[in-house]
Amino acid sequence: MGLDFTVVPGYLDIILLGVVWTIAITLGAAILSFFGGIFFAVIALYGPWFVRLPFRAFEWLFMGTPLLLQLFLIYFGLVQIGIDLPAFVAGVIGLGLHFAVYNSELIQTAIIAVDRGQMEAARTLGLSRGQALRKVVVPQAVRDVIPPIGNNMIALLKDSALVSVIGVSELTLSAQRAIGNTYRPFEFYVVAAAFYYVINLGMEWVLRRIERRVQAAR
Amino acid sequence: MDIDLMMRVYPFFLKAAWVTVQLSIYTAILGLACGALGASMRLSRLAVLRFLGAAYVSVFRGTPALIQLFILYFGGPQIGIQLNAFEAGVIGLGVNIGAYMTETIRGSIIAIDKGQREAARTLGLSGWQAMRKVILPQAARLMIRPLGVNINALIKGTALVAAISVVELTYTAQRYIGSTYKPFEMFLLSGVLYMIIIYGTGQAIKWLDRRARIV
Amino acid sequence: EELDTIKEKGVLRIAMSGAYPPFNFVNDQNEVVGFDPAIGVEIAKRMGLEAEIITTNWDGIIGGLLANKYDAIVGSMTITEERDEVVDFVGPYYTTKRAIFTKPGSEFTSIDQLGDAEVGVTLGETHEEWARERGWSVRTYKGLPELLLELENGRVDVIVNDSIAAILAMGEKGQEFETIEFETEEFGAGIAIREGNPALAAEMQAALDAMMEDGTYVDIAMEWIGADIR
Amino acid sequence: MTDDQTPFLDIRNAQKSYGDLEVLKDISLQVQRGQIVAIIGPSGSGKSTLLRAINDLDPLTGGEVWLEDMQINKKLPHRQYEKHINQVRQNIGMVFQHFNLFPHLSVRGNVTLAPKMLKGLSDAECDKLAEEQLDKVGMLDRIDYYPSQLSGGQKQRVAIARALAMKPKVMLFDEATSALDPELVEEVNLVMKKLAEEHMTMVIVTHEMGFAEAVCDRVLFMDQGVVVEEGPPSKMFRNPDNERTQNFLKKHLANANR
Amino acid sequence: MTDDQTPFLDIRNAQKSYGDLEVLKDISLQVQRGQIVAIIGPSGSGKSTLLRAINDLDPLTGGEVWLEDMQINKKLPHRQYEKHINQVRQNIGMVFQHFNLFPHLSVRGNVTLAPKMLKGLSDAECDKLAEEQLDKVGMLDRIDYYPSQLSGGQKQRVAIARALAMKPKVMLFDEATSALDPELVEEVNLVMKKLAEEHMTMVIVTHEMGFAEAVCDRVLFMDQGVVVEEGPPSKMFRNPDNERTQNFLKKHLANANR
Ligand SMILES: Nc1ncnc2c1ncn2[C@@H]1O[C@H](COP(=O)(O)OP(=O)(O)OP(=O)(O)O)[C@@H](O)[C@H]1O
Ligand SMILES: Nc1ncnc2c1ncn2[C@@H]1O[C@H](COP(=O)(O)OP(=O)(O)OP(=O)(O)O)[C@@H](O)[C@H]1O
Ligand SMILES: [Mg+2]
Ligand SMILES: [Mg+2]
Repeated sequence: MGLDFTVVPGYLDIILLGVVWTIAITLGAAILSFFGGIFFAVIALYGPWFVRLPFRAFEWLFMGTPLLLQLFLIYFGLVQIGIDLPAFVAGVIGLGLHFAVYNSELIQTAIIAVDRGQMEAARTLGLSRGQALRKVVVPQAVRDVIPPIGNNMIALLKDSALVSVIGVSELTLSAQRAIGNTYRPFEFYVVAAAFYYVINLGMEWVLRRIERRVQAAR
Repeated sequence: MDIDLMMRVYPFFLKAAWVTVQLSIYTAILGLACGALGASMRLSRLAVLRFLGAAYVSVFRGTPALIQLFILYFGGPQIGIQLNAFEAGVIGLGVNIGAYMTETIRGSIIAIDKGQREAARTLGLSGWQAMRKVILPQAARLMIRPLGVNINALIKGTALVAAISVVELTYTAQRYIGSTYKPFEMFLLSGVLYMIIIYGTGQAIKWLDRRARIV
Repeated sequence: EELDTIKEKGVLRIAMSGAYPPFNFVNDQNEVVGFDPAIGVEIAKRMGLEAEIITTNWDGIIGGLLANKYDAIVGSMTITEERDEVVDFVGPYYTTKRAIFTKPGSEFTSIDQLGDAEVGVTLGETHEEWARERGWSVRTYKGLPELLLELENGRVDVIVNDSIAAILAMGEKGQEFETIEFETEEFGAGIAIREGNPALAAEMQAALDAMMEDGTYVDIAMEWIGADIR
Repeated sequence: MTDDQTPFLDIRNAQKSYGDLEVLKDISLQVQRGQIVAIIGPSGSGKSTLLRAINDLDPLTGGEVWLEDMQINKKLPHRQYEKHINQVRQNIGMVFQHFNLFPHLSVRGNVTLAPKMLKGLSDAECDKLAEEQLDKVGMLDRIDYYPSQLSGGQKQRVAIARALAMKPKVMLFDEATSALDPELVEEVNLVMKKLAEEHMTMVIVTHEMGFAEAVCDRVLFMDQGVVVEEGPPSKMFRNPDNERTQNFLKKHLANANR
Repeated sequence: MTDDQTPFLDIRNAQKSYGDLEVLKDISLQVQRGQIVAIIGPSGSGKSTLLRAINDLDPLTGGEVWLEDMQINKKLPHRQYEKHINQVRQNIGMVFQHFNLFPHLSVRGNVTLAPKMLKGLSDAECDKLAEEQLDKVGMLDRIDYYPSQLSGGQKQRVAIARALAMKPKVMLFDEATSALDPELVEEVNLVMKKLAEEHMTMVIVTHEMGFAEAVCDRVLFMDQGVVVEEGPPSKMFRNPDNERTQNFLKKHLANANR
């Protein structure tokens, strides 16, 4: 049984649709994980204890369990308590929160590392603590962790494959569907891998450009 | 919440957790081996090896582990690689995490001050002797924590082999969900076990790191 | 011909999803039980072989057969032309109907209304393509448990599934449901093996026929299904 | 309208301890409107602590600080205090040794951040303000640069412009030139001299004795948390009464001649 | 047996470029057995590069380096070259500005690593060797310490002992004292003086003019990749011919007097 890539073109439309979904999920989750990460970091550092403690537990939960399980819970679990999320939204939220927790760790460290003089300077100008955080400290912290956050974004793209388990027709599920029709797993998985790789290269390129731009403001 | 059911099936979850642990251990060992090999290729004098090392990292970090696993498991036989699911899981995940570990190991090695290598070389040590006696012992300490992060990702990644039917923790949960229609009880069981495994590993790594730092 | 190698090893490796009660599922003892394994074991026994039950995800189950991870699928697989092109079928070893279920009191009472409905199906089953051909809005899930959850949750309005499994599963869960009546042919569930093994196929078929003859089949069916589903 | 006798800035019996360590021991200091006061003294004598107490950045453990007829270091419930102190600080410009420019903002952004957020100026007004202030410190041509692209002296001039943009009533300088290379000190001193000529009220912690003598109305010598001696620069630098002052100046004037 | 006329260490027309940048321009230097040569010159003049060319750590782009009757920088196939250079380097001890002690090894481990690996000495022999060498630099009592537990001066003395343990024929020092606090310089200089008294052949890059004058037989002044002037220390430091040398020394002697 040899390899036969001639079966692929017939399913290219399904695959390309999968690519679009994959990009959509990745983009949505990336945005959520970025801003969520900032939000969590600020909460973890400056929130009152009754917010900080539950947050710690929440963080623990996300760090300590596989994404696969989290996706199941968000999609099939939340609806039991009346929160009905479409699969796509559940996927974005699951992926997004998962990586938001990782980003939050990075940003927390970076916030602590921002020179104390920056907060002081902002405060002497009359800015309140919140204003100083928002305009002076957090932007610098975020800028300092752009490269590792970029790494997380790329990991996120690849983990978007897991969203197939809750039935979003992204690239992996599209490949599986094509395989279900043709029973040619190897060919379609290779094609899917190639698409992932290309998207990955694209993301790396964008991230390099962002890093270079951010470099100016150091 | 069906506590009764949970009490009945939890021994099987324990057994499955043991499979997850075994998977994790084998995968970690293979990953470390791949990482060491990859790092030495990336740091090699020969351009060909450097290129191969870079390509390995790029491809295996650039595509989803799930897909790599599928290709190996379902596609492998088409090119004559027959593996059972457990073997495929270990090899697939190990080679994948090895790409990440390559970068971790390489990073720690190049983080060692250039002067260390120079000093060893001036004493007349060969490149390999300097690496073995001077650079690696120092780099080994630097890499404990970042490798710990890789291993944490790896443990969670073992859930992927559920997709190729290794009956580990996640697949056990899935099978029971299919048979009992009680998803939350099953996820709770597997979630708690994952947290215990991950917490334990984290502590072990912290301990190693502290010990290595004493001098 | 693989019959010889199988006989040589003395073991018949049989695959199923392990998550399709009552046909195949995991019991409290973590054993895979149900109608399918019972049939599989019986066939193996009659061929003088040990049976080894392997559970694997449904969406990769044919891939695994082709990849020689096991020798046969006794997993309630509906015989279709497309599948027949890549595998050979022995059987059918039971027949069932396609059925469409709704929640009681649903606005959808006839098949003609389903153009406006969210239809849930299992990924890779024949029902998925059937529903898509009708131009319905289809959502795919990993398995029957998810389908039933979603029907209950209201994210899908109707589900399309094999009638027996669904009815039994709903009974098990205590779920209320209604069916939509429509014209449908019967489907045969077959045992899938790799192509080009006529001797293996013949010997399995013979074993199956024999157990249907001597009443063993009915005993198994009564035990797990509660009806003769030949 | 303040009477000429009531001081503009008034520090009354300031005390500050870190645990057992008494850093400020009952210090009082009055500054009239338009006056320029220099604080000198050895390292660790409490100069920075005193300066930072003025805008309550290092709150005192005892004593009061008044600006015109308002007490700065009032005890208030948290929310009210925050509102009060942010108000107060807008009136007090501060310049640090290490500039503390915001590296992620351009020069323009640094200067306009506070006015925009706190005074709600429009973008056009902000630009005008920034240009005005940067012109004053001779940095107008660098308005779109980032701090990392500036020399130390230029950074410090931008920091001064940033403080001035809030139109403060008092300016505090904490060793504004001591992190600078010798060639760069002069350009910052020039800016401070210009402010002096415009009668800005200033309190300056410095190690530059020559500059202090040239610019200030009054000099305070601090050591170990107390004001050892104070007086007009002519007297303080030429013939101080106190022996500690004499010793300190001897060392510092010797170094200056290197 | 080398004739007294043939130099012990011989650098012939050394040239080195990094891309377009010519760092060494046709430099020649002969060192007799037991001679001590100091190289001085401004930063970036190529002193380190020249020193590091001697044991081929920064290979030259042109010219030859000979030790006794063996060419050091031979062109050889990779494997052979590696064998050759590791052999050569055992004869050339080198001490760096930043010590480069191995932090994961004790003092003993640092000193014995190379002898153990390269000369195959037994543990007992190694211990004896380590004690001998550490005694010479006055560090015997610290034999089981780790580098992180030593002061800068102590680290440098261990680094010297480590180099000496290979019984080198030549010792190279690249600003061995310039990362040290002034109080610690002396203890390292003493060790180097002792080596001088034992007639070790040495090439020393240094900024310590006083030390160079006291210890060396010959001084080389380099600037911009060429040897501007060379001669005995008495002449070089008292009345150098060349104007550039004069300027350089003026600055350096002034600083030294500070
Ligand atoms: N946060 C703090 N905790 C404890 N002690 C402190 C703190 N800040 C300052 N001190 C101590 O208070 C004393 C006065 O410090 P201050 O910074 O006011 O001195 P200074 O006169 O400005 O010295 P310098 O010229 O070095 O800036 C010092 O002994 C210092 O160690
Ligand atoms: N790897 C390199 N790549 C490019 N240029 C280099 C490299 N190493 C050294 N240089 C350049 O070569 C010149 C000489 O450097 P070298 O280190 O020999 O100077 P030096 O006399 O030792 O100075 P210093 O007193 O500062 O140690 C310098 O201009 C330096 O910038
Ligand atoms: Mg101070
Ligand atoms: Mg140098």
